[in-house]
Formats: sequence, C-alpha cells, structure tokens
Amino acid sequence: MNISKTPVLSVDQLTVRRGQQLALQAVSFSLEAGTDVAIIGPNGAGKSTLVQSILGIVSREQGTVQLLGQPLSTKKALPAAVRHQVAYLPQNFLVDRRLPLTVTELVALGWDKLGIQLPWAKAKARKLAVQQALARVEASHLGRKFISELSGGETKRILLAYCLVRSRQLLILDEAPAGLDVRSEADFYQLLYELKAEQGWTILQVSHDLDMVRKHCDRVICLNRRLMCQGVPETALAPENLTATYGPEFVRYRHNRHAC
Amino acid sequence: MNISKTPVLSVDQLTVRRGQQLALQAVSFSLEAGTDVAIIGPNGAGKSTLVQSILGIVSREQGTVQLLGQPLSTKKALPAAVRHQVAYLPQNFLVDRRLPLTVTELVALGWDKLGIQLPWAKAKARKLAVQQALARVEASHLGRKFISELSGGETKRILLAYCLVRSRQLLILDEAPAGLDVRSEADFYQLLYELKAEQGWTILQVSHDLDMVRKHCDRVICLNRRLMCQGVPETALAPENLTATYGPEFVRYRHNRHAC
Amino acid sequence: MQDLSTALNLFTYPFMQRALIGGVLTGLTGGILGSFTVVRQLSFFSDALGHSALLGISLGVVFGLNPSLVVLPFALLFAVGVTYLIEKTDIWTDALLNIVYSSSLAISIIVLSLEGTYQTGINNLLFGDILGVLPGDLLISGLLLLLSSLFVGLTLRTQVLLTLNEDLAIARGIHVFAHRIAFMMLLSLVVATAISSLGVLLVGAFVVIPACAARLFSRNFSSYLILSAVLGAASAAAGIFFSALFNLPTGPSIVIAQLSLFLLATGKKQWLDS
Amino acid sequence: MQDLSTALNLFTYPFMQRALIGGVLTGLTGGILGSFTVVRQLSFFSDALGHSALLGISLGVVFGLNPSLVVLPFALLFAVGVTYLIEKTDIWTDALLNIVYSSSLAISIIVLSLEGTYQTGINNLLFGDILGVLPGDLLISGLLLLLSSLFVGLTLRTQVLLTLNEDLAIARGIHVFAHRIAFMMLLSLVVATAISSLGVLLVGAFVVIPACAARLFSRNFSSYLILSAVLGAASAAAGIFFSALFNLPTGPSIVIAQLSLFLLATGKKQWLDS
Amino acid sequence: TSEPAPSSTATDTTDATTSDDSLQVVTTFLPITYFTEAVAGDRATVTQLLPLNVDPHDYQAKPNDVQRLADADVLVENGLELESFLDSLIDNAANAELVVIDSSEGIPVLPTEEGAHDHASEEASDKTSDKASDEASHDHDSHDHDSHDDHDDHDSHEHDSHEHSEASHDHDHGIHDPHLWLDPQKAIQQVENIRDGLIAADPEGETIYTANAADYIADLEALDTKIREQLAPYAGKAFVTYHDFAEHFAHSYGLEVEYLVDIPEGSPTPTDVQRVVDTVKASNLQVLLTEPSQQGDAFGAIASDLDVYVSVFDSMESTGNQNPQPEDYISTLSKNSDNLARAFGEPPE
Ligand SMILES: Nc1ncnc2c1ncn2[C@@H]1O[C@H](COP(=O)(O)OP(=O)(O)OP(=O)(O)O)[C@@H](O)[C@H]1O
Ligand SMILES: Nc1ncnc2c1ncn2[C@@H]1O[C@H](COP(=O)(O)OP(=O)(O)OP(=O)(O)O)[C@@H](O)[C@H]1O
Ligand SMILES: [Mg+2]
Ligand SMILES: [Mg+2]
Ligand SMILES: [Zn+2]
Repeated sequence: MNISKTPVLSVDQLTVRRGQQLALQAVSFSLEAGTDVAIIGPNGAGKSTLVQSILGIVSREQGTVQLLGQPLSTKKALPAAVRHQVAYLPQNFLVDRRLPLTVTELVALGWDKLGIQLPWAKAKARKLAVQQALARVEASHLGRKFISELSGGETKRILLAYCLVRSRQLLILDEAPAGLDVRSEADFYQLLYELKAEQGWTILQVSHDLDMVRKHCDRVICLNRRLMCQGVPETALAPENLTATYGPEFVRYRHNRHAC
Repeated sequence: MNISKTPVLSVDQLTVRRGQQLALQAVSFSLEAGTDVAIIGPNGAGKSTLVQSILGIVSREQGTVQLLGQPLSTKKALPAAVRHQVAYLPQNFLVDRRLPLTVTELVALGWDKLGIQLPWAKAKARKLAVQQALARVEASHLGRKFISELSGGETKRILLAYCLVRSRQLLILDEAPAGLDVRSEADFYQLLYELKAEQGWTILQVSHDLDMVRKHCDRVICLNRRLMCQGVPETALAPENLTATYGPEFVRYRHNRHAC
Repeated sequence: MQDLSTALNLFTYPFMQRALIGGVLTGLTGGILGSFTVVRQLSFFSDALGHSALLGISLGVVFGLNPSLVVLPFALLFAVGVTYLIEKTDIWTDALLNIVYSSSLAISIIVLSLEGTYQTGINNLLFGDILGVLPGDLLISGLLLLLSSLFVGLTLRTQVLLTLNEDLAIARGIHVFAHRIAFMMLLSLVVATAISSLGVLLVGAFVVIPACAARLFSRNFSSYLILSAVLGAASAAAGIFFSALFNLPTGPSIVIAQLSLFLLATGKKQWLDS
Repeated sequence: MQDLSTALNLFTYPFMQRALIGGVLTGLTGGILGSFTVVRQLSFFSDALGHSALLGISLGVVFGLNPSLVVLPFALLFAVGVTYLIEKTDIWTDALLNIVYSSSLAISIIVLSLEGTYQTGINNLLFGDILGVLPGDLLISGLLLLLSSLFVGLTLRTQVLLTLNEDLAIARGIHVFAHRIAFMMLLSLVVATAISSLGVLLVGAFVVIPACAARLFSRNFSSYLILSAVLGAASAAAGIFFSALFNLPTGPSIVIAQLSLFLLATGKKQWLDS
Repeated sequence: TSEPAPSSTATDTTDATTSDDSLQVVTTFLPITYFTEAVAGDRATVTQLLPLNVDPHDYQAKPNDVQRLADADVLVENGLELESFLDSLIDNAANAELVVIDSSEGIPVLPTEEGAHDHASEEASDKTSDKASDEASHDHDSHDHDSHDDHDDHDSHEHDSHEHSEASHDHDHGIHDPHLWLDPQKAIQQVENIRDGLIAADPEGETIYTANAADYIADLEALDTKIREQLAPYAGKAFVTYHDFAEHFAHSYGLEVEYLVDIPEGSPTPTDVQRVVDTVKASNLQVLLTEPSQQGDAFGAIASDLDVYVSVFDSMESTGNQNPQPEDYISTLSKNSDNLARAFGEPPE
C-alpha cells in the first residue's frame, strides 16, 4: 500500500445496527484514490448499510469514517470540504410520484452547490453541464419528462447523470447497473472506466455481477455482516473466499452460470 | 404451433399510450401452456408497460387480451375464473414504509383467495403454505420482519414467495432476478425450471440477462415499442434481431461482455 | 379531584353508563376503521366531512329539507365525491381533504349569508355531548360497530392488499375503485352518525389517535388492527373515568386519554430505539 | 349583484384598497411556501397551528401573559415540536397533525373549563376579517413575503432535494432536520401572523389550494412554484373583486375563487388525459 | 367538593354542610346568577352551573353537573332557548323534585325575523315588535334593527349548539332574542319571575324574598332612570356594535343600533363595512363599541380610518371576575351607558 497518500475513504471498525441485529460488525477498509472498488456479498449482507452508514444516512453504532481526510460524524452533516466531492447513487430511489420535478431539474440538482444562492445563479454553465451529463447516459430525450414517468432503467440512467454532472472525487454506487439493458450496462462500465482512468475519480460500487467485477474492478471487498476478505479480484474472487462469503454451495452455482 | 390447445395468454394488436407517446404499438403474441417466455428489449421499450397493460394496471388504447380463454377488460377487474391463476411480480415495489406488515403477512396475502371470508379462515393450510414458500426462496429467517425492513434482494425474494405460495397457471415476472445475489439468482432459475417442468406453470418474464434467457427460456419476444421479433432463443437472439431491437452498435457490446 | 367513591357513584347514573358504553362502542369502531384510515392518509376525513356536513345541512335548509334527513345521504355523496376527486386529480390526499374542507366552509358561509338563515354555528358539530347519549344512539353505535367489523373482517385481506400496493391489488382482480368507495362510504356513515352525538373532534380523534398509538406498539398488521380497536375502547373508558374523577368535560378528557396513550407509545419507541 | 360602478366605487375606500393589497401579498407568500408545504404533506399545518395557538393563548392567559405576545413564540415552539414528533415517531405527517390538532383543542377546552381563565372563543381564529386589515398588517405581510421569498429563493435547491429524497439530501451534506425546522418555523410564523387578520380558514386555503391548482397545470418544478404564487395572488384579487361585485363576505369569496381555479385545473387535466 | 362549584354567594360555605338546611338553588349563567342572588340573599345557597368565564353558547357539560342538578332544589334559567344544554342535563339528573324557574316567562319579547338585513323590510317587523312590547319605553318607528336578531346569542365566542328544535319558523333558529337582561325594564320582570319562583319553592321565605327583590328592583329602576336620562339627548341616533347584540337595550331607550355583522363569527361583506363607515360619518359617532371578550381588534382598521375610538359594551354573559356580586350588574350596565353616551359625543366628566 501506498503510505504517503491519504486514502480517499477510510472506514475503521464500523459497526451498524439495523433493527434488532447488527448489520455490520467491525468492518475496516480504505480506498486509494483512482481505484474502482467493488463490494460484493449475498443479499442482506449489509452492503447497502455500509455505504449508507458511510454517508450518514444510517447512524453508526461504533467505528470511524474518514472521507478525503475529514472525519465524518453521523450527528452532523457532511463537512463543507467534502460535500461536493462525493456522489451517491442509491439502490432504491423512492420518490413521491406527485412531485412535479423534471429529469433536467433532477440532474441540475446534482450540479448545484447547495448553499445560499440565487435560483438563477450560473444558469448557463448549469444547463450545459446537465445537457452533457444526459447525453453521456443517452438520456437526452428524457429531459422534459417528470421523474415519475420513467421506466426502471431510465431512472437508473438519470440518477447516474445526477451523480456525474459535476466532477467528483468519490462515486458511490449501490447496484447501479441493475435494471439497465445490455447495451447500457456495457456503456456504464465503459463510463466508469473513463471516469477513473481519465478523470481520476475513485469508485466504490456494490455489485452482484461477479464477472464484471472481475473484469473491471481494481479491488474487491467481500462482505457478509463482517469483512470476509478484500484484495485484488484474482485473490478475493477465489473459490474459497467466495464460499466463505456466499456459503458452501457457491461453487456449483458459478459453474452452472458459466456453462455456456 | 399447437392449434388444439387454447393459449394461456393471447395478446392481439395491443396499443398503449403513456403520457404523450405510444409506449406500445400493435403488439400481438400468445403464450403456450408450460413454456417459459422472455420479453427482452432496451430500457423504455415498453416491457413493463406490456405486462401492466395485460393485467389492467395500465389502460389499453387498443387491442385485446385473453387470459386462460377469458377476455380481459381494463374497465373491469380480472374475472373470477382467472384471478387466482396468475401471479405478478412488479419491477418496482413501492410501499409505504410505515405500514406495519410483516413478511409472513405479505406472503399470506398471496395465498388468500380475496373474496369475502373470515379473517381466520383456513389459517393452518395458509400458515403451512407460507412457510413452504418462504423456505423455497431461502427467506424463512425474514418471516417476522416488517417488509420495510428488508434489503433490496430480500424484498425480491419475498415477492417471489408471494407469487408462488399458491399454485398458478401463469407467472408474470418483471425483472425478478435483478438485485438477487449470484447464488439466489441461480436458485431462481432453477426454481422457474421446476415450476415449469414439474408443475406446468407458464412463465412470462421480462429480463435483461440475455445469457440466462438463451439458456433457460423456451421462447423470446423482442420488444422495442413494437414487436421486433419472436421465436425460440436461437433465432430470436440472433445478432440481426438483437441489432434490430437494441440498435446498431449492439454486437460490439456483446462481444465485450463475453471476452472472458 | 373528587374522591373515588363520589366518582364511582356517578356510574350508577344511567347517563354515565350510556356514555361509557357509547364511548367504548365508538372506540372499537373508530379503532377498526382508523387503522386503515390512517394508513391511507385520510386522517382528516372526519374533519372534512364534519365541515362539509354543515354545508349539506345549510343547503338542506335552503331547499326546505329536514337537516337530520339530509346528513346521511350527504355523507355518502361526500364519500363518493372525495374518492372520485382523489382518483382523478392525483393530488395528495390530505391536500384534497383540505381543499374540500375549506371550500365547504366557505360555501356554507356564503350560502348562509345569502339566505339569511340562522347560522347553525360553524362549530355546532365540533363538540358533541357524550353525556347526552340516548339509548337509541347506543343501538346505532352497536350497529355501526357490527357493520364495520363485518366489512373489515370479511374483506380484511383485500383491504390490506389494497393499502399495500395498488398494482398488486389490480393484478389480483381487486376492483380498486369500488373497494375504495365502499370503505369511504362506510367511514363517512360512521363519522356522520357519530358526529351528532360525539362531535367532529371526538370522532376524528377516535379514528386517528388509537391507530397511531397501536402502530407504534405493534410488530405485525393483525396486532396493529386489534390493538387499535382495543386502545380505542380503553382510552374511551379511561377518559370517561378521569372525567368523573377530576370533574372535567367528558369529550376532551377522552381525547386527552388517547393522547397520553400515544405519547406513552412514542416514549416506549424512543426508549427501545436507543 | 351590484352594478359594476358601485362595486368599483368600493375600491375608493381605504379598507378595500388595504384588503386588496393584503390579499395579494398573502396570496404570493402562501403560494411560495404552499408549493413545498403541500408536497411535504403539511396541508393541515395551518389548521393544526390555528387550533393550537388558541391553546397557547389560553395558557398565556393563565400565566398572565399578553395574548399577542404569546402567539409568535408559541408558533415557533409549535413548529419545533411538530417537526420533532414527525422525526421521532415516524408516523404519517397528516395523522400527527391531526393528533396535535385534536389534542390542543381538547386541552384548551379543559383549561378553559378550569376556573379563573378568561374565555376566548375557539372559533375566533377561524374567520379573520380581511376587511379589517390595518396599515401595519400590510407592512408585516410585506415583510413576511420578503422573508419567504428570500428563504425559498436562496435555498431553493436544498429545499427541492430535501423534498425529493431524504437519503440523497443527506449524502449531499444537507442537515435535513435543521432545514425541516427552519421551513416549519417560517411557515408557522407566516401562518400565525396571518391568522389574526385573515383567520385560519383563509390562511390554510392560501397555502393549499393555489399550490394544488398549480401542480395540475405545470410541467416542471419552477413553473409549479411560480404559478403557485401567481395563482395565489390572482385568486385573492379575483375573490375580493367578486366579493365587492356580489356583496359577499370577502374571505369565503377568496376561497371560492381559489376553488374555481382548482376545479378548472382538474377539468383541464381530465380533458388533456382523454 | 374539593373542586368548588362556581359560587358567588357571599357566605359560601361548603355545600355539604348547608345542603340540608338551606334551599339549594342552581343558576345557569351570569345575569341569572346576579338576579337570583339579589333575591335570595342569605336565605338560599346560590351556585352557578357554568364556570363564570364560560358563556352559555360554549358550554361542555361535566359529569358532576348532573349530580349538582340531582342535588338541587331549584334551577333558574334565562329561557328562550339560550341554555340548550339543559334539556339533556335535566333528563339525566332524574330529579323529580327539581323546580325549574324560567325567568323569561311572560316577558314580552322581540321576535327575530330571519334574513331581512335589508333595511327595506323593516317597517313590518317593527310593527310586530311594537305590538309585542308593552313596556314603558316608547318605540321608534324608525327602529332599524329589530329584525336582525336572527342569531340568539352574542358575544365573541362560540356559538355552539343552540338547538332551536321547537322553532316555529321553517328555519332552524330561535324565535326570540334571548338577551332580555340588557334592558333593565325586562331585567326587573326577570327578577320578579325569580322572586315568585323562589316563593313557590320555599313559601316560608316569602317575606325575605319579597323584600330583597324590592330592594334590587329599586336599584334597577334607578339604573333605568339614569340611563334614560343619560341617553335621552341622543334618541333616534344610531350606535355601532361589532355584531348585533344590543336590540333589547336599544329598543328600550329609543336608539338605533347599527352593526357590522349579525353574528360574531360572521364575515362582513365589503358593503357591510361601507354601511358602518357611512353610518359613523352620518351620525358623527366618536366611538365604536365592541364586547370585552372580542378577540383582536375587530374595529381597529375602521376606527383608525375614521379617526374614532373603540370602546366597550359588555353583554355580561361571562366574566373574568372571580367573585361577582349582584351590584355588578348595575355598575356594568351603567358603564355601558356611559360608554355609549361618550360614543354619541358626551364630554367625559
Ligand atoms: N430499515 C431497516 N430496518 C431494519 N433492518 C433493516 C433495514 N434495512 C435493512 N435491514 C436489514 O439489514 C441487513 C442488511 O441490509 P442491506 O440492505 O445492507 O443488505 P444488502 O447487502 O444491501 O442486501 P441486497 O444485496 O439485498 O441489497 C438485512 O438483514 C436487512 O434485513
Ligand atoms: N407513469 C408513466 N407516465 C408516462 N410515461 C411513462 C410512465 N411509465 C413509463 N413511461 C414511459 O413509457 C415507456 C415504456 O416504459 P416501460 O416502463 O414500459 O419500459 P421498460 O421496457 O419496462 O423499461 P426498463 O427496462 O427500463 O424497465 C418509456 O418511454 C417510459 O418513459
Ligand atoms: Mg443493498
Ligand atoms: Mg421495466
Ligand atoms: Zn349571547
């Protein structure tokens, strides 16, 4: 590991309670800048809980989180210094279907620095950035629709545009490609690659698609309430690690899938 | 085609409007009993609209639908004869997070024949069926949780249990495996196979996973607002059909994914 | 505070016994219907209906109809109208109830000012007189409890599925609009009948507060429903007893009993959560 | 109907001019805040606050405080309390408002029934008197409009994101609870101040109806917000004019104007949908 | 009881000790309590059913009220359907011995006539009321507002369930303006009714009741004379109240009363305000009158537009005073008259 660089994100001994049970127990890891890290694990493993507790959406029982060198508290909002440096794409995006918000307006919200400002501040730059972001996820034709009028995959794309409408240091994606069609999925991984390689973003993504993880990610974190293993895909996705994470019968399933 | 058997579902010249545009134009197809049919197509192609308009959730502009020999009207509710013969798993499952409904109670709703009956009618048979269904999707441990306390993948499993807690003739799944972990996904396809082969259910599923469709489904319907093609996987998933459905650059993507 | 025996002695009077029975019956009915009402965001239905009923009555007066004959048909019409508007406009349910509420008030004021008829105080319907419950009222309360229990009991699954997710309900062959209307009509019947003896305030509270308290206590839907009814009945009894013990107006005492219960549930939840 | 010149002549009286200006100012403020209020399911906030304010006043009287000094601090406290309860109990917002509403009414009746307090009418706050607007009230309305425009204008993005999805807002470093409280305090300030001259009914209608009508007309959020304010002002002006023309009470006339607008919007939507 | 019932009896000991030996009289609300106490003196224990600060329009019954009626010997009410809550209370108390004194019995009343806010229809109603009133005071043909009592209650508050079930009109409202007590002449008749009622219930006290009543009536006569003299210069003039509640008073002293709205929670139309503004200008009024419990500053805007003052006319349906005495009636009404005189421009002494 590179000791001289501060990690983009470092999580230390994170323990989170959801309802009666502990959803996460003493999870520690850190992200190096410019890497694409996948979190994998079975359903209910606490993957979403992990990213939500990093961002303060779910409160932590124990442990500390540092983002871009700033310690985060769940009591307080994200510090101003990191606020615009991180984007989050949630797994479930629940909105009131009656809210009259258009796609353009949603994406523009991603661009805004949410301080005190005039509503028409920097309208031009904003409009341009929104157009570009929509084009990038092939959703320019959706701009004037209400967000409640989108199909599942369209919603995912719009959220992606919301995340990348402004340049960030950390992109946190919770099952972003689920619901995308085959072609958009490929575009999506291509996009992540560009963001990482060309713009130096760090990416933390929750994924169930082990093939893609193996092919695209730099590091993998295997989670099942505890941290089961982490490392480069070759080692982390080795059968014994996967068996530890997903349970004993796992290898058979993998075999099944790949019998093509 | 087998002319002597009435098809489980037949859709004729279905046209559906969503907002200003036509989401579906003159779509016709029919399902033979005991087959597993996939609907594929890009995001916004109208796949969800198709299944919703079959069930009367979205109203039809033109066209007719026959389910198990009964014509369906969007003005009226499903006729009593087919009501319990069809199960539907929606792509988005929006619930009020404050509703105090447990997983067991949700799945039990799938079992009930929703007529006039005492609340404790057939409690035993019901309980047993619910337990079996939950075990079948490996969710027995979730029984007493509120449905608002589930992870994304857990919600999908519970909905699946809701669908198969009672025997049906037609199972309509809208992106059911999205969000399931690798192992559960394999279980899911195994389950569908058993339902079809051993219990004779007919399955209509919306899917983005062309590999799985190729491997598991008997027929494929390619949709992009119109019906682009239909047939057995070998022909329907041929490059020229996929290009017609997903757009010209499609083949490159497929290639990318399979470069493993 | 009066001493206990004085308070208990009050319960030897038939009017107190009737108030107690009436309160318990309405508490049960309110709890049963309330558990669905609250989830469907219809908490202000009673208030909206109460104020619209005033309009109904004034229009009735204008056309020379007997007010008490106007109320029930009006309530049923109201239920249909509101359900229809909710369905068609796709506006937030509570906002729509608010619109109906303000508009009926406004229209009744105007109608009254035009006709110069006696102003049936706007608040006439706000406070009923639970001590003035008549034996006949008890019969009606009993009937409504029976009706509500039968309706909710026999269509329980349908109601739950409908409340859970409309798409799933349609896919199961439930006629959503018909069921919505049926529920709203039942609710409006109960509210309209109870308003005359209990007042809008008390009816509204009976429908909303026990259900919310039950929500905080319960870990599944069946217990939510049952607890809601039980808490409704218990808080009515407790409120009437306090009213006798501390010599306070009865209706408001019941509301206070319900509120205490709700705050207790909130406290318990806070305590469990931490 | 009076003839037009008689009606127009009324506008030469200063009280009519003030009513017109006051109505338009409050219409604008109500529309601006209302567009968020309605989406956040706070439609009954004004009614709940109005009835609680009565409790505040009676308690103030019990402790020997000047009612008009009690109202504003009480309204702010109310905002904090309600926001806190919504946050902590996780109960439906409208149900919670209903609980607050019934309970404050019940408590005030009880407080009033205890001796030694001076009777203030429950309904005093329901109908204000837009014709009794003082020049000083206009100044206050103007200030509140300015304050609301500044607050909503300068934090518009934050408000929208917060209303859209709480998780996204937190992930963007928005202090959700603080922003909720700030909004609620502003709303309660506006409502509490306007109640004394306009009455609960009118304030509630100003907040809810124009926003709902605007929702049915608009195809994006900005137009929703602006239209809501414009419709608020326009319906106030129209209502006052009708009131002069047909010699009707002013407050209810404004509500009727708003209602007509809403029904028009509903009709237009129906017509477009088919 | 540890929660003492509101009582204005000077010698208010606990009822437990007095209940056996003295007559237990329950009154409904303030003016009735004034009159009853004046007549009963120390002979009976007079307690008021309603809290002092609650007017009859607002009342919520408590369980214990039923018991008080059950234990009472006499109940005195104003009548004219003002105390609509009484019927169910009396039924529930099931006290067969209870003597109910209706203090308005036999007193000529002003009929209420619905609608008729338009001044055109008033001649007819004036005739009716003229025939109905046989008291000393002369009537004014131009009396404008007999017809406006289409609400039977006043004062700022709540106009709660008045059930005018036996209303003879096809409309659901009281047929008579119940606010008799604001006219001292009619107050005298109420006192006489109460006196006769108490004598009937307690014949042994006849001399005491008769003497007490005579004393009080003398005071009332003096009050009437004072007011009559004070207001005589202004005969035929109109004064303005926020809402229409001073009919009996105005009628008795030959005044006209203009009002903004007919009932307290009524909303004025622009023309109503215009009418008041024009009346104030025409009568050259100096002062507008509101009720003490009127919330807020109802007349503030008009008063400041017209540059006149706002003063008070107390209708005495409730009071903030903890220990009201029968003499308060005299002083309050006298004060009302002073305020009114000032409204007409009498220079302050
Ligand atoms: N709101 C909640 N209240 C209580 N428990 C919850 C809540 N949300 C999730 N849980 C529980 O916490 C655990 C972790 O959930 P989480 O959503 O983090 O899983 P996940 O790894 O993201 O799963 P998936 O792959 O299905 O998305 C699960 O057991 C789940 O049931
Ligand atoms: N509620 C709605 N109102 C208006 N238009 C809608 C609505 N829902 C979907 N649409 C539009 O209808 C079209 C078809 O949507 P549908 O949800 O059927 O797509 P889909 O094939 O299921 O896509 P996905 O793969 O993303 O789920 C899309 O263009 C979408 O934007
Ligand atoms: Mg997850
Ligand atoms: Mg879809
Ligand atoms: Zn009165």
